[in-house]
Amino acid sequence: MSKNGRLRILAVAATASLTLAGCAQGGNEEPAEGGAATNDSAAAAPDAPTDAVLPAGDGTGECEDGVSIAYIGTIAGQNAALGVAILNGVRLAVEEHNEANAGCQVTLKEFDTEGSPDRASGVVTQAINDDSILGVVGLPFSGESDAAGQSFHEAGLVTISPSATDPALSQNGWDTFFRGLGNDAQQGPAAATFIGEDLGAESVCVVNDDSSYGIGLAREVREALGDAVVCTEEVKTNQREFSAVVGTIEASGPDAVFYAGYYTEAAPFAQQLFARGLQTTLVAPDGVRDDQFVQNAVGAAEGVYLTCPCVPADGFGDFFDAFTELAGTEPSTYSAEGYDATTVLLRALDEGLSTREEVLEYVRDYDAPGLTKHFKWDEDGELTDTPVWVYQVEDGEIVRDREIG
Amino acid sequence: MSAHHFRSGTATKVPFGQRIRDWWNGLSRFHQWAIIIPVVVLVYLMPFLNFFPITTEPGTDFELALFNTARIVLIAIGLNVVVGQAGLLDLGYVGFFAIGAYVAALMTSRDSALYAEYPWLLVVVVGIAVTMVSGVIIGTPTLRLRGDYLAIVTLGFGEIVRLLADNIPALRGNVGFRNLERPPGEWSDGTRIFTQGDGIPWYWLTVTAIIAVLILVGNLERSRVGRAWVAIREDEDAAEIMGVPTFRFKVWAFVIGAAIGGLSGVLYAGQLGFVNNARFDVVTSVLFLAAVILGGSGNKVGVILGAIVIAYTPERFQVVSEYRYLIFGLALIVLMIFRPQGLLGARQRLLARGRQAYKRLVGKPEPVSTESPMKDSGKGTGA
Amino acid sequence: MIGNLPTVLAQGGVDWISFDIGRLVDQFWYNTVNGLAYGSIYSLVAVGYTLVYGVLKLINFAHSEVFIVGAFGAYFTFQFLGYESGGIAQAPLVETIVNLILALAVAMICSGLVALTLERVAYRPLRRKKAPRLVFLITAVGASFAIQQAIMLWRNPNPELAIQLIAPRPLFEVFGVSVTNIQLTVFLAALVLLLIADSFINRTRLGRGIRAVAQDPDTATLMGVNKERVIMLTFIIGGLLAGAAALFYIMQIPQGVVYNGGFLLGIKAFTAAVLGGIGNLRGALLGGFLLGVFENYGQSLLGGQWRDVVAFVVLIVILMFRPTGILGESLGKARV
Amino acid sequence: MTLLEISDVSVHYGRIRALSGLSLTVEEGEVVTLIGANGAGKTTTMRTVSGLLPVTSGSITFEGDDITRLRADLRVVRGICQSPEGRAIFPGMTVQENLDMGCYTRKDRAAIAEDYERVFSLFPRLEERRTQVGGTMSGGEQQMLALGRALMARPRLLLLDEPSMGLAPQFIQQIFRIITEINEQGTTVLLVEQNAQQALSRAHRAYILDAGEITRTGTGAELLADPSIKDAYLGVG
Repeated sequence: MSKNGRLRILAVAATASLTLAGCAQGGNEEPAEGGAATNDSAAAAPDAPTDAVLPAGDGTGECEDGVSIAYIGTIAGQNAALGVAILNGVRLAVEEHNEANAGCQVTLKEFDTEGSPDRASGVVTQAINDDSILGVVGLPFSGESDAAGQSFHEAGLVTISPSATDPALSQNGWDTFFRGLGNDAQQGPAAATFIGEDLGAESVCVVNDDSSYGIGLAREVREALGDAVVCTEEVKTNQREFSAVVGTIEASGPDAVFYAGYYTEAAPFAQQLFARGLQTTLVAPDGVRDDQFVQNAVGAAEGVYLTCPCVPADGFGDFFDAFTELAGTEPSTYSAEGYDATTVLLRALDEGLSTREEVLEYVRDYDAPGLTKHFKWDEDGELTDTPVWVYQVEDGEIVRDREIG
Repeated sequence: MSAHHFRSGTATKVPFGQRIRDWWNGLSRFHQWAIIIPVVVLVYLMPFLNFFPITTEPGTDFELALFNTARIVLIAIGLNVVVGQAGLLDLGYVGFFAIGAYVAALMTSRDSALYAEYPWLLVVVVGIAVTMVSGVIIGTPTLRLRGDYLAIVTLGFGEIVRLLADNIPALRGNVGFRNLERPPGEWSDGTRIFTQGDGIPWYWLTVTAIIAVLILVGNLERSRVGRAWVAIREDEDAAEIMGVPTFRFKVWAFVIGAAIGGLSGVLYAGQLGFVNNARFDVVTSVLFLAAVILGGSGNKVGVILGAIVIAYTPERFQVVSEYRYLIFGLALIVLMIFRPQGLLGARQRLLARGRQAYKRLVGKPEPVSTESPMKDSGKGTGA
Repeated sequence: MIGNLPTVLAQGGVDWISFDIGRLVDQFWYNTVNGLAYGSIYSLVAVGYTLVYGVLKLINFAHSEVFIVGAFGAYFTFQFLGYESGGIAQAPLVETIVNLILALAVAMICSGLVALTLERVAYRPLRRKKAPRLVFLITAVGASFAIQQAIMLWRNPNPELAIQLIAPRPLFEVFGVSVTNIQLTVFLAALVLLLIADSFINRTRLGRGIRAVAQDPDTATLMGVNKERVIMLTFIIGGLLAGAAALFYIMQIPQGVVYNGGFLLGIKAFTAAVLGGIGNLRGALLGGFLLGVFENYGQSLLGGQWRDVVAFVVLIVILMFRPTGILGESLGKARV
Repeated sequence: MTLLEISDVSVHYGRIRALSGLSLTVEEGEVVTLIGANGAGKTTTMRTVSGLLPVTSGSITFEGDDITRLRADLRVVRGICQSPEGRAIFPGMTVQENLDMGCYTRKDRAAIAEDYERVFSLFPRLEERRTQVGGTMSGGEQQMLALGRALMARPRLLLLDEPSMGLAPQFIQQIFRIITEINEQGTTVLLVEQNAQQALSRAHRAYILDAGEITRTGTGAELLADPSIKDAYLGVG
């Protein structure tokens, strides 16, 4: 029963997405056929822009010996999967760069914060004290970015975060903070528009976890949805039993549920939400966009929509293949964003820049397309171009659906 | 000459810790100072001993690692007052640490509605005062319980402190407070002394706090209060029968422990400049406890040692860090089986000064079956 | 400014806690049904705490790990039987039932073995040395950490990919609330196991031995009861039930097979044991069901974020005002 | 023949010596009593015989076999049963269950049924209250239950620790009468008593215990007549 209901919505959405697909990418798109996860009903994945700046550059980079960039973020901590997906993107970029540019061999230094704010401060200080490091990709999480941002600011060391989405991060006056993707203030309203207009939902329940990410994103979504919000609930990290929350949702009978949080809790939540035959559409953000979610929700993930300020990587043929070869897995959430952020720093080094100040200046004035989007930052360190995509779980795969913002 | 013979003759039987203590007590005051002063100087000079194998680099900044170690040492000394001195097993000590950190955050972060430009010293004083009051609030109802019941209730309170930080919007949950104020002071070139990045001033400040706390706690131990704690730890019923107001002294132990935990929390928050609810869970509490037990609860030198092992090892060995809880867990089991009193236990000390104190207070010799400082009266609950 | 304090608190007062009595009433039966289904897991785990406490006066802090090892045992049995992760199996009913019983057996054996090993390796040497009770507790905490971390290093910090043998579907309605097939199975199976355990303790010779040791270990010895054997037996019974609880748990929540999945559940099961009267088997049963429903009521009344706070407050209030729980402490003193 | 022989046994609590070189024997069919002041080591002796306390030196033999290192519960199987000080019935068990605990180690169902008859004929009160919970009975009833429970073990040697403690005088009389009766039915008894008067008058032989050592021994009648014993242990009243 419930599955039928959701499938019907899916069909409607699919038709809508066909029409949307045309305008999403402007003129430069071509339906990618025969690609890894192509889906006729969905918007085509963007190809790598023909003018995208890649790490290899033109192979004429010249820089001093011993210059390095750093990845700082979780490598072996509890949310390690996210960190490693980014790190592999960074590694790939550095590898491609060094292969192409004999005149500029950049070292990548990796620092493990375990994702926790208090570990981060010692590790970050260590990185700052290493004078060879001219730029940093990191930190992935909003909490640790909060804790460490001031240090980077004081040291004048540029950071490009490939995944921290808390909007407040750019409001601290840290002139070294740059964000390599859209923040929650972009994803939230985009998701709300998608729920309200594309899905046509008139009543929505917003559930969030207790992370700063979940709370902040839920707030954005609630504000954008306005009166359509009929219930709000909060769950805890590591909670696995949701019957009371589900009961509240069931009583409200919403057209759609937005879950702001991570996949660990989203999977049992989705399963328990649909176990009782509830007919509603579940929409979740980038923190849920992981294969772990699909597998762990045992069937309940089918038809779930996932919003993400990340751009589908399956259209970036070369990147996709090279990444898969290097990492042994396909690119995951924010792998391409990590790759792009690294590219920006590598370009700076190829120019022969040798001080942090120069690199910072270079990033501030950067204006060029990358794989995922165009990179140009405003004075707060926010991108001017922030695409948000929606994906959907179909036959156990996360497939792109359309661009929504 | 003969004394020397005697000592070497019995050396095989006397435990190592006791031999060290005998040797120490045998020294003249002058000799003791001649050892203490260089040791203290060495401790202050630690940041400059930044070379292999002591250093924690390149994994993490050595000076900050020193500060973090010192911070855990301070916590362990505070928890030792509760667990080691008074014999109250507290599994929620992290709650006091959290309260100290949150007071600092509420007073000095611009994210807080209570923000104002308070002098930093006032923050320390308020932080300690608030944790002491919370010690009374938590201690008064719970300290009538005994043994493992007390342990579980304190665990519950510790978790509730964390969950309140999570649930009360004014405490900002996981989002936390940013840009906390740091102690005042500038170098001659106009830059701030206390920054997030430079561990040395923080380390020195914490070491100074540790020395002050050690002196205070040492005096307390030798006072009537300390004797009462020993009596309560050894046999609460007997102590009560002999007219020791056990409840009041237990609350005192709790409050003093809380104050030290709060101080440590204020320092932690100041250095990090950021406070959220992530680091105040049961695991952290158990880690603190592990420091005390590992070193030998009741023995100050022991718990300092234990804290250093627990805080410094993971900083030193990045590779080992994922194994650390496994190693702690196994170490706790093995240690409890072979040395229930910890690396340097309090047992021997009890036989000297503690036993006299006990006698004076309770009027009967200490129970002979006492093998550990954490003897339980055998009853689950008190009145 | 401090002057802001009243404003901050008042603002908080509106914001962070509210009593939604309407919702509590609306969802009363819904919460009761779900609370009972989930509470049966608390009950089964609580028995392990209660029996060991009754006999040794030890809070076996590592019992939550006994539980989670059972969950892993059941999970790997599923895998061994050829079930694929990340979907709902479509096996015929009889085969499914046989496989569930197999998994139950494996889970119970795994948990029982871990409990027994804990007893032999960690606790027995301490008893030999007549260590004080708090040393036992610290050892238990150490064992809990060690097992958790060993599992984490062996697997990884992420939950195992879920396997579900039976798809949940509503069977019938009580008080307008649908009850799923899984909830009913779990509830009934747990009840049967608890009744078996209860009659074992109260009606058999070995059970009498356990109660005798709990009430007066020395006198029990003077009657010829082998105390060591009784202690082993209590750990085994507690372990077996925790293993069963683990299977029932992952039937309801297939995402729960993760190294630290037992921790919070263990604390809550212990709360349940205290609530019913620790040392009292029927108390554990009652306490588990009560805590299951209280938690849901509290969540409806106060909001989802207060769920765990409700459990901890129940624990503290009970320990402070009625430490003997509802049915009284000890296997014996309650008039069973 | 000699049923129980304790030779040169010392027992320590931690560093304190509770028994020093104690020796005594109990012949089959006897009632032997142990008299001494508080803290003299009477209960320690009983607990040592039962195996609750380990000996530091010396040996205990039972029916000629060395049982010094035998586990306490196995001594029950051998036929040593103690009714401990302060009655120590199981408060949460019914009368029936308490009696069942007495025959915990026995497998001979027919004989057990016989023994129930015997216990209930000795204590009709217990039969009336079979389903009552032990903890709710009066002191005298509990003492009867404790004795009955010990008999259910059908011991070769019955150790009784202060069976009259805290009882009303009419109960004391009754208890001692029953002890004599049990003995006459063939059970050997080792009795520890504060009530030296009663104990000595019922015992075949007696030992005087002082500070963990035997200071005197003799028949019950001999010691009862000894004026120095009278002064020290029989008191004024």
